[in-house]
Amino acid sequence: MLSIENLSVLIRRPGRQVAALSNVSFSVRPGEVVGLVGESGGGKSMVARAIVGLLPGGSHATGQVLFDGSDVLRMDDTALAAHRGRGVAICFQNPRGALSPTRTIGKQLVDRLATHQEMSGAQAREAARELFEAVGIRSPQRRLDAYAHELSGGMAQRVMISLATGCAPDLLIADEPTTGLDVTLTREILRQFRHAADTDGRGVLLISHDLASIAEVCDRVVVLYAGTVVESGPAEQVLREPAHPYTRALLRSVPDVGGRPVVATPGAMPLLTQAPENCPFVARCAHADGTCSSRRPATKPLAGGRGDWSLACFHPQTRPLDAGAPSTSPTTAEAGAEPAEADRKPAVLEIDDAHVVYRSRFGSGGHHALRGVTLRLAPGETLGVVGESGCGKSTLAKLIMGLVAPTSGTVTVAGQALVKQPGRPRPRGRALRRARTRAQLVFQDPIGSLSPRRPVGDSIAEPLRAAGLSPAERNARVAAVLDRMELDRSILQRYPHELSGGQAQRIGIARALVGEPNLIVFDEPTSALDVTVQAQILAVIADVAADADRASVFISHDLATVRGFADRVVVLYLGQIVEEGPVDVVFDNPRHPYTRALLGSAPRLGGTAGSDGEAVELVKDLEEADAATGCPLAARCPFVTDRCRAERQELQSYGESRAACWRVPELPALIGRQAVTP
Amino acid sequence: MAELRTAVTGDSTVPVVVPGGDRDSRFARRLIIAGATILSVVALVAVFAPLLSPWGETEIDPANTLVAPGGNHLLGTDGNGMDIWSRMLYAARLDLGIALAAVALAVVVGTLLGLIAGYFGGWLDDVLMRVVDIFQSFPTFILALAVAALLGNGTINLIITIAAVNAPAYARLVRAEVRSLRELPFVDAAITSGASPVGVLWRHLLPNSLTPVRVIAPLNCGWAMLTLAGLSFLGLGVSIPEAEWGAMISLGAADVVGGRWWTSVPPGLALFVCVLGFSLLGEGLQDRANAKRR
Amino acid sequence: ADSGNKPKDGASGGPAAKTLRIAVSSYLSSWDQDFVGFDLTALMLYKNVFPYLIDYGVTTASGSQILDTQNVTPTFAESFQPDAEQKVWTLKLRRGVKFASGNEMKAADVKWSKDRAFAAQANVAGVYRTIGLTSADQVKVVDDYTVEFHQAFPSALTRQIQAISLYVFDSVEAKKHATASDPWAKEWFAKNPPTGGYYNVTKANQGQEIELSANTDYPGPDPAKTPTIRISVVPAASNQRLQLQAGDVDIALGISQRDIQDLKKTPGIKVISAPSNRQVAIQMSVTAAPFNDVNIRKALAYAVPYEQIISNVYGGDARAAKSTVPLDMPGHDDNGYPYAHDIDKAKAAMAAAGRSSLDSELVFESDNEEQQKIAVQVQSEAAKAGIRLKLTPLDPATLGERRTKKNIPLQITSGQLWVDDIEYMLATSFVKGANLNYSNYSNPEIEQIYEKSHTTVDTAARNALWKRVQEILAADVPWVVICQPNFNLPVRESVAGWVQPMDGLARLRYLSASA
Amino acid sequence: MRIFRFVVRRLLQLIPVLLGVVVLAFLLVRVLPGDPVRSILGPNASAEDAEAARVRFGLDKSLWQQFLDYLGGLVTGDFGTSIQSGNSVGSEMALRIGPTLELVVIAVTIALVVATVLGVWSARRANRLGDHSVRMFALAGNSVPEFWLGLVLVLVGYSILGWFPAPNGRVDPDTNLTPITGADLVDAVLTANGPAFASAAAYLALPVLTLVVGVVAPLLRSVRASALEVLHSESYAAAQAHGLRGRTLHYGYLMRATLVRLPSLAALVFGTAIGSTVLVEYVYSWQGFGQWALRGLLYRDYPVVQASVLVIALCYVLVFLIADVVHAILDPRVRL
Ligand SMILES: Nc1ncnc2c1ncn2[C@@H]1O[C@H](COP(=O)(O)OP(=O)(O)OP(=O)(O)O)[C@@H](O)[C@H]1O
Ligand SMILES: Nc1ncnc2c1ncn2[C@@H]1O[C@H](COP(=O)(O)OP(=O)(O)OP(=O)(O)O)[C@@H](O)[C@H]1O
Ligand SMILES: [Mg+2]
Ligand SMILES: [Mg+2]
Repeated sequence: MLSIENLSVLIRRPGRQVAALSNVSFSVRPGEVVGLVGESGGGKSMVARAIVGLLPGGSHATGQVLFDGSDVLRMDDTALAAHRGRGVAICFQNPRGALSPTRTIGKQLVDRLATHQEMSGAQAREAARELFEAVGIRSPQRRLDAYAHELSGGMAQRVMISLATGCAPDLLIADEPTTGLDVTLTREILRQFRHAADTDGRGVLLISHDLASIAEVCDRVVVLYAGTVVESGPAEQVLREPAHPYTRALLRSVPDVGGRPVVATPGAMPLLTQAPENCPFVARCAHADGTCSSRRPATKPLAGGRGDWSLACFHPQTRPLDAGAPSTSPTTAEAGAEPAEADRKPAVLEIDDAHVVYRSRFGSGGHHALRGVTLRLAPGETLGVVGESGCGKSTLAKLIMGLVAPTSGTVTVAGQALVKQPGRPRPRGRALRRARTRAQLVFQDPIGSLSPRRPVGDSIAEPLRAAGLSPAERNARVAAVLDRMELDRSILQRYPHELSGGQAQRIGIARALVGEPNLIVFDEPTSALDVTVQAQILAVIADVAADADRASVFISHDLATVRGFADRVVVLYLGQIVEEGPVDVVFDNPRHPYTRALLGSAPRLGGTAGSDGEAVELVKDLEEADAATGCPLAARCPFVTDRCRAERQELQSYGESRAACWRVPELPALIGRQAVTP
Repeated sequence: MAELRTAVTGDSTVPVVVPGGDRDSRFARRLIIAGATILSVVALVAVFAPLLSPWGETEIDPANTLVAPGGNHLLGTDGNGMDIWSRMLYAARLDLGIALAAVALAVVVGTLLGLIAGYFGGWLDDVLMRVVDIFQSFPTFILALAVAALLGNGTINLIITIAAVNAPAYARLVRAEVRSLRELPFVDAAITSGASPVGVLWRHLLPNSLTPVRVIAPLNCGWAMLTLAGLSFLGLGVSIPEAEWGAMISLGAADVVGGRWWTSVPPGLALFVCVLGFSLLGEGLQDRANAKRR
Repeated sequence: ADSGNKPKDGASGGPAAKTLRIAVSSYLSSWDQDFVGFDLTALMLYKNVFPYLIDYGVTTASGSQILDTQNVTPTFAESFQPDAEQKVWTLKLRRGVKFASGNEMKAADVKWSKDRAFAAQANVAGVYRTIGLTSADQVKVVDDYTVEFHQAFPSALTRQIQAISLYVFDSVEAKKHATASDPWAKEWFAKNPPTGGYYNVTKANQGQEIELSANTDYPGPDPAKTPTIRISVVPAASNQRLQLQAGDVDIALGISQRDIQDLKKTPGIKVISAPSNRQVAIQMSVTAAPFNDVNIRKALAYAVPYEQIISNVYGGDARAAKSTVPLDMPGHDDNGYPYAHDIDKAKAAMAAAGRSSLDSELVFESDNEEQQKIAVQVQSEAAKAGIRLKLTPLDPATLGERRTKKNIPLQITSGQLWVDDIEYMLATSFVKGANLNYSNYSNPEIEQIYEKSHTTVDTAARNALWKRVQEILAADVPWVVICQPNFNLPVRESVAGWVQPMDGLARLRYLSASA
Repeated sequence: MRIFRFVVRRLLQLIPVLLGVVVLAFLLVRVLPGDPVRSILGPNASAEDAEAARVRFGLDKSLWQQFLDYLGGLVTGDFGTSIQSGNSVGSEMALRIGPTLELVVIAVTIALVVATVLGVWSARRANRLGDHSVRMFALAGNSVPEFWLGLVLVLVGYSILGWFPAPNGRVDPDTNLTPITGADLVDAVLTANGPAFASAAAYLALPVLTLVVGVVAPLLRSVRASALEVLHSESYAAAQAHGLRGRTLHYGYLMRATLVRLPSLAALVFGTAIGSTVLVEYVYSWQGFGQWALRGLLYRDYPVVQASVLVIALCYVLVFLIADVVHAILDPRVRL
């Protein structure tokens, strides 16, 4: 159906030129799901754009994009108009941005139906309702009149899928459909595409930077690096025994719930101004030799590979990716011994039954973001905090940092209260500013957390200024921390927008470290970063978190990243702690159904982890679950009883971990049954 | 995103070219260059007016009133016998000076108010914004006349008047900017790094909130000049007989009907060109800012 | 279509037009002459829509018709005569004069009108003081058509003063609209134009247009010639000119001086010119430094470029001053008036005052182009004599206030006296405390002469007094009289019958136009 | 319902603003130099006469008392009595505000339509000749002082070409238009007076043109920029990539999203246009609100100045309120 042959795209702008794609060839057949993976800037979106004939201005395209035999690049306006939508429909990378903000989503869908399926008004509305239902939107009738901004990320992605399928295309393209979504949603969305291929016989092109997450649903994968196809082949094999060093690097960068350690690949993807003369990966490749840097490897079928497995490499690797990786990392090995020791030292962080309610500006009510969280953290300890998007993780971080005040309960950092709390004194003025520097936060958005119009050197030194250090001392401390982050001094004079994401996050960590705080909170520090950069930053964080006399809190919606270096982990759900315990205990032997659900939906590479059968499927989205009187999970839990709905269970100890669920003892048996009758 | 242009050839090695790209920013650059050039010329004229003008700013040639261009008077004389060309050059000083000073004052005052209102919020914000509302809804020329009548009609008072009329817009702009910036992580980062409120305002919010101000200010300068001309027309402008384009135009406007175009057309053109310079600069800056946002 | 047989109204040709269009610069402030409204447009309209019982006659001077201020004749009145002592004046009304309401004008209307004027304590009440009328009791109704005015003392000015004050309201109609809180029906008269004059106001759109229709019931001499007059408000002088050129208006009352020079050459338009007694002067405060020094006043008088102003500001259409008293005023005498432009003398006068330079302020009306130009020329020349002047244009309200405070060192004034008489001039301008005496001037001898003039009725004796007055004023120089600009009015060629108003207020009844 | 609550809340917010305007205007006119009664008295008035006039207008009372009287009057809708004309300010203003509002509303409406049509047209041809010329013309128009443009238009349109009526009013008096609202076009429609309508429209043409030229540039700039932004937006690209075409694309995905940000700017422009009318009215002998207010100010007619400031402020804040409501209707993202 789709056959791309030797496609090259050169984007010419005065003063700069980007070779976005160089000699890309692959094809998609009806009923097939093809995954297109690679790092940011690899050219994935450019391929998608070429297929729908929407290349950016200044593009020079050679080669062919054959769709049902005709070349999209050379179609005239009418042919193109017929091709778009009906032939190929694309789901955009950022679904909320791709929905028109001023038109109801129902109307947007009806527009597509009317254009491509020649439906009349009422008919189209009915069809729209059905489509919404089909992609898993509940109460679709009501949602038809919603606007894009009223949708959550997952909902918007579903709407986007319905819009694309509403065009009844032969080929469906999804550009990073799951970025920004949390694990439970990711699975659900990806399944929609598999479904489209299986039931409607559409071809599907799934684009992602994350090999692991799309691996499950794809028939074949194409790996793109710096605008070139480095490897393509059957998904299962490519993932289990990738032959190209880049594919291997990509896979190793992804953390795994099973505990396989992340291996960071140094360096970054080159920005090509011309089609490469050599292997574009040469600079980062451990196997590179003279040939690699002088010639560009041709794409060849892999010797001994099954199906149409081919790659462009002079040194194909054959070993399986991670034979015999240790299941526990060294840091977690010590974890068991630590709590006893930690209890003796004064706690760095103490949170006692803290509630946070965001008041709405007008009127009464508000959003109850944290509901009675109690935590204690000793020096040297690393705490992981996991949970779905919106469960209150960032709120917890802000609470610790004194950026929000607890509505009730207390928060103490290094013995001091940072904000006004009922009945407690707090430092003021300079003392408060010093107290604040005892805890530091590393943000999710690395560039956004740096003041855009100040050189980064300024930002790093900020905590030192509050501490009243002299400029000379400041410079020395900043220099030291830069060395630790492996950054060059020259970076101090740069502005945030001149930094790459990875550099910016190193700066962010440097700023957190420079004042020697007692506590560092990492709020999803890698989720905005590229896969291989993520791995690099995680390595840095693991190093920092291992500092003996400092406590760390590591927040993530992704359990796998936490496993690498946390000692303890708490699972947050709707502002409450539902399970807590040493990281290996919680991950290997989860007690709470919610924890099981999270673990179950975490991506894992073909069969590495063996707990698939125990996965718990939650029945609804988070936003539809309202915490009433009983267990907050009651509305979504498949094992819910009347007691759960009426009454809330407190955290109970089960061995080394604690969980808040009435049905913990019965769970293993229940899960077995659920697997039989879904 | 531009559409593919058809290149009906079967040869797949011939590139298909999508037109477009960066012409937007190229034109923006041209606008900026054009505007800046005009303004530099005007500024040079203002500085070197005494060298370029054969007559004094208020020098009267009593024997030659309302004479046509030519001879002793390059652009003729006005009803008082003053040399139009010389006055036109001298006027650049007052016009540029007043416009720049007024806008600068408006920017300083407005930014300060906006920063405070936006950062501290609450009742302070409410009160400041209501004050801004009051000033903004107060009719310009009544304000102008009031200031003129209170302080006498001097250059300083015109600056104050025009600044008072413009400051509210900046206050709003900066306030809105600060309010959205305040939500960004870098502010939280500064606070948790122990920066004091003043430090956050001064070192982080101020420099970042000035971006839109920079774009608006040139447009505003042009507008200030037009306001000045309007005030002169109402007799509220600079004091006679100082040379100012608006005053010259309004004095000479009635002459056009009698065919004596030279008393008001040359200063009119000068004003037009200068305002156009500001507009071009502003438009270019805005284009560039918009292009960056896309 | 030639209609040469029809009677002509002295116009250049064609049948009489039914409608005459006049452009004025601003709308009148109010219709109520007693309580409010004091702008020239308003006063002009009052002259034409109020029944003024007596008014100036018409005479011919240097080829044009002008109002004869020496000759006050009854119009709506039958007669207005004094008794032998000249203290009691008897006013006899014409019978059959009707207001628009149909009410006949009676003595009671006059009485009510005068009561109202005294109650208003403005305008008429003010001028009546100069002829010894200070309270309503002094106005007595004798019978339905006879009213007596009992003055406290005889005055040579009575006719002149009454000519500007004897206007009458329709009291029967007015009383219908009077209330306890508004006994003089101010509210009603603020909205409703008076009736019974030569013209009645038939339409008055706030701010835009006023339509006047001739009062056909007027039984006296000189009834209105044109049936309808439309007065439109056109603030921009250049627009008035354009409309006059295009024939959209017949008379433009607000055209600027330089346009008049052009219009003299424009076909289809004629400019009615006449010498006038309007004086443009700089009044110097004689009580405040630096102009309290007579030598400095003289320096300024020598420094003013008279001829230059006459040519640059008036295009030559003005007469240089020969005395502080206007050129044509009875009793004018130009003996010994020394002031002409002479910078050396000005410097000498400065030296005599022991100064080589000084700074001061020259005030003028902000929206007055003529004064502004004069100010610029004066500033430029005065600087040569070491007198540095800051020009200060003031809006009417500020100017009014500063004048009452008498703190303006130099100010340009211009205007003509409503009464063409030196006694009136002294009364208004040169005696201590006089209203137009912005100079704060006072001289005991002038005060004496003024006192004496009240009872001096003989012309030769009066002229002797006036000669002395002019000598004193030339020596004291409280004013620098700049010039006496001629009166100029551009009209369409079809317009005829214009009578040059010596008080500046056009009498529309004489106007006619051919279609 | 939410809109209603929003409007009520905003109206409540207006109270302090308007009160502030009232106080400021009240104090401002009184601290200005200049005596309001002198100008109505004539030169022969004595100090006693002046005092009597002051008493008539209540100007002899203490400032507090005057302010309370004024506020009391305002509450009952009484703006006081004009010192200059002796007329009630309310009734004079009623006659003046109609024409000026008519002028401004028509001009701003036309400017909005022109800006929208041309702005979108321009954005679609971004950086081609047509686009550049439209922008340059708008900029040039925006760089000319309004009064000057007005005088030139009069000279050309009336005097040289003779296409437009003389600048001597707002409607031909021979059409015998009965004023009702003061806005001549509206009155002509209300009284079914065809000739008056034609005449009023002819009189409106040049002043409206002057105002439009003066204000269209910022609107055009804004429409073009937001149209460009929409055209470059992902949501528009998505609609295009899904093969939507023609009217659906234009009206459903371009126009509304483009116009979302226009209302607040339109309100601002409305404010500027009200300010500019003083000049335009003068040039076209359009005895409207601006001329009335200016004259009041020059003669220190306190009640007139106070009323005109208040009314302009009221117009201004109401227009902003309307803009906010329209914005809220156009943009679903706005939270009320
Ligand atoms: N409009 C454009 N103009 C110029 N260069 C562009 C444009 N769009 C993309 N590029 C360049 O083309 C290359 C490929 O970009 P593309 O968006 O296809 O990457 P991607 O793999 O989709 O990355 P991501 O994961 O960040 O979406 C990049 O180097 C990018 O900088
Ligand atoms: N300033 C705020 N005002 C009102 N509600 C808020 C505010 N900040 C967060 N919330 C709400 O509180 C809840 C918890 O938010 P929080 O940002 O802590 O979630 P999170 O777990 O960090 O989610 P994510 O993974 O998306 O970052 C969310 O429902 C959010 O909508
Ligand atoms: Mg992409
Ligand atoms: Mg978060």
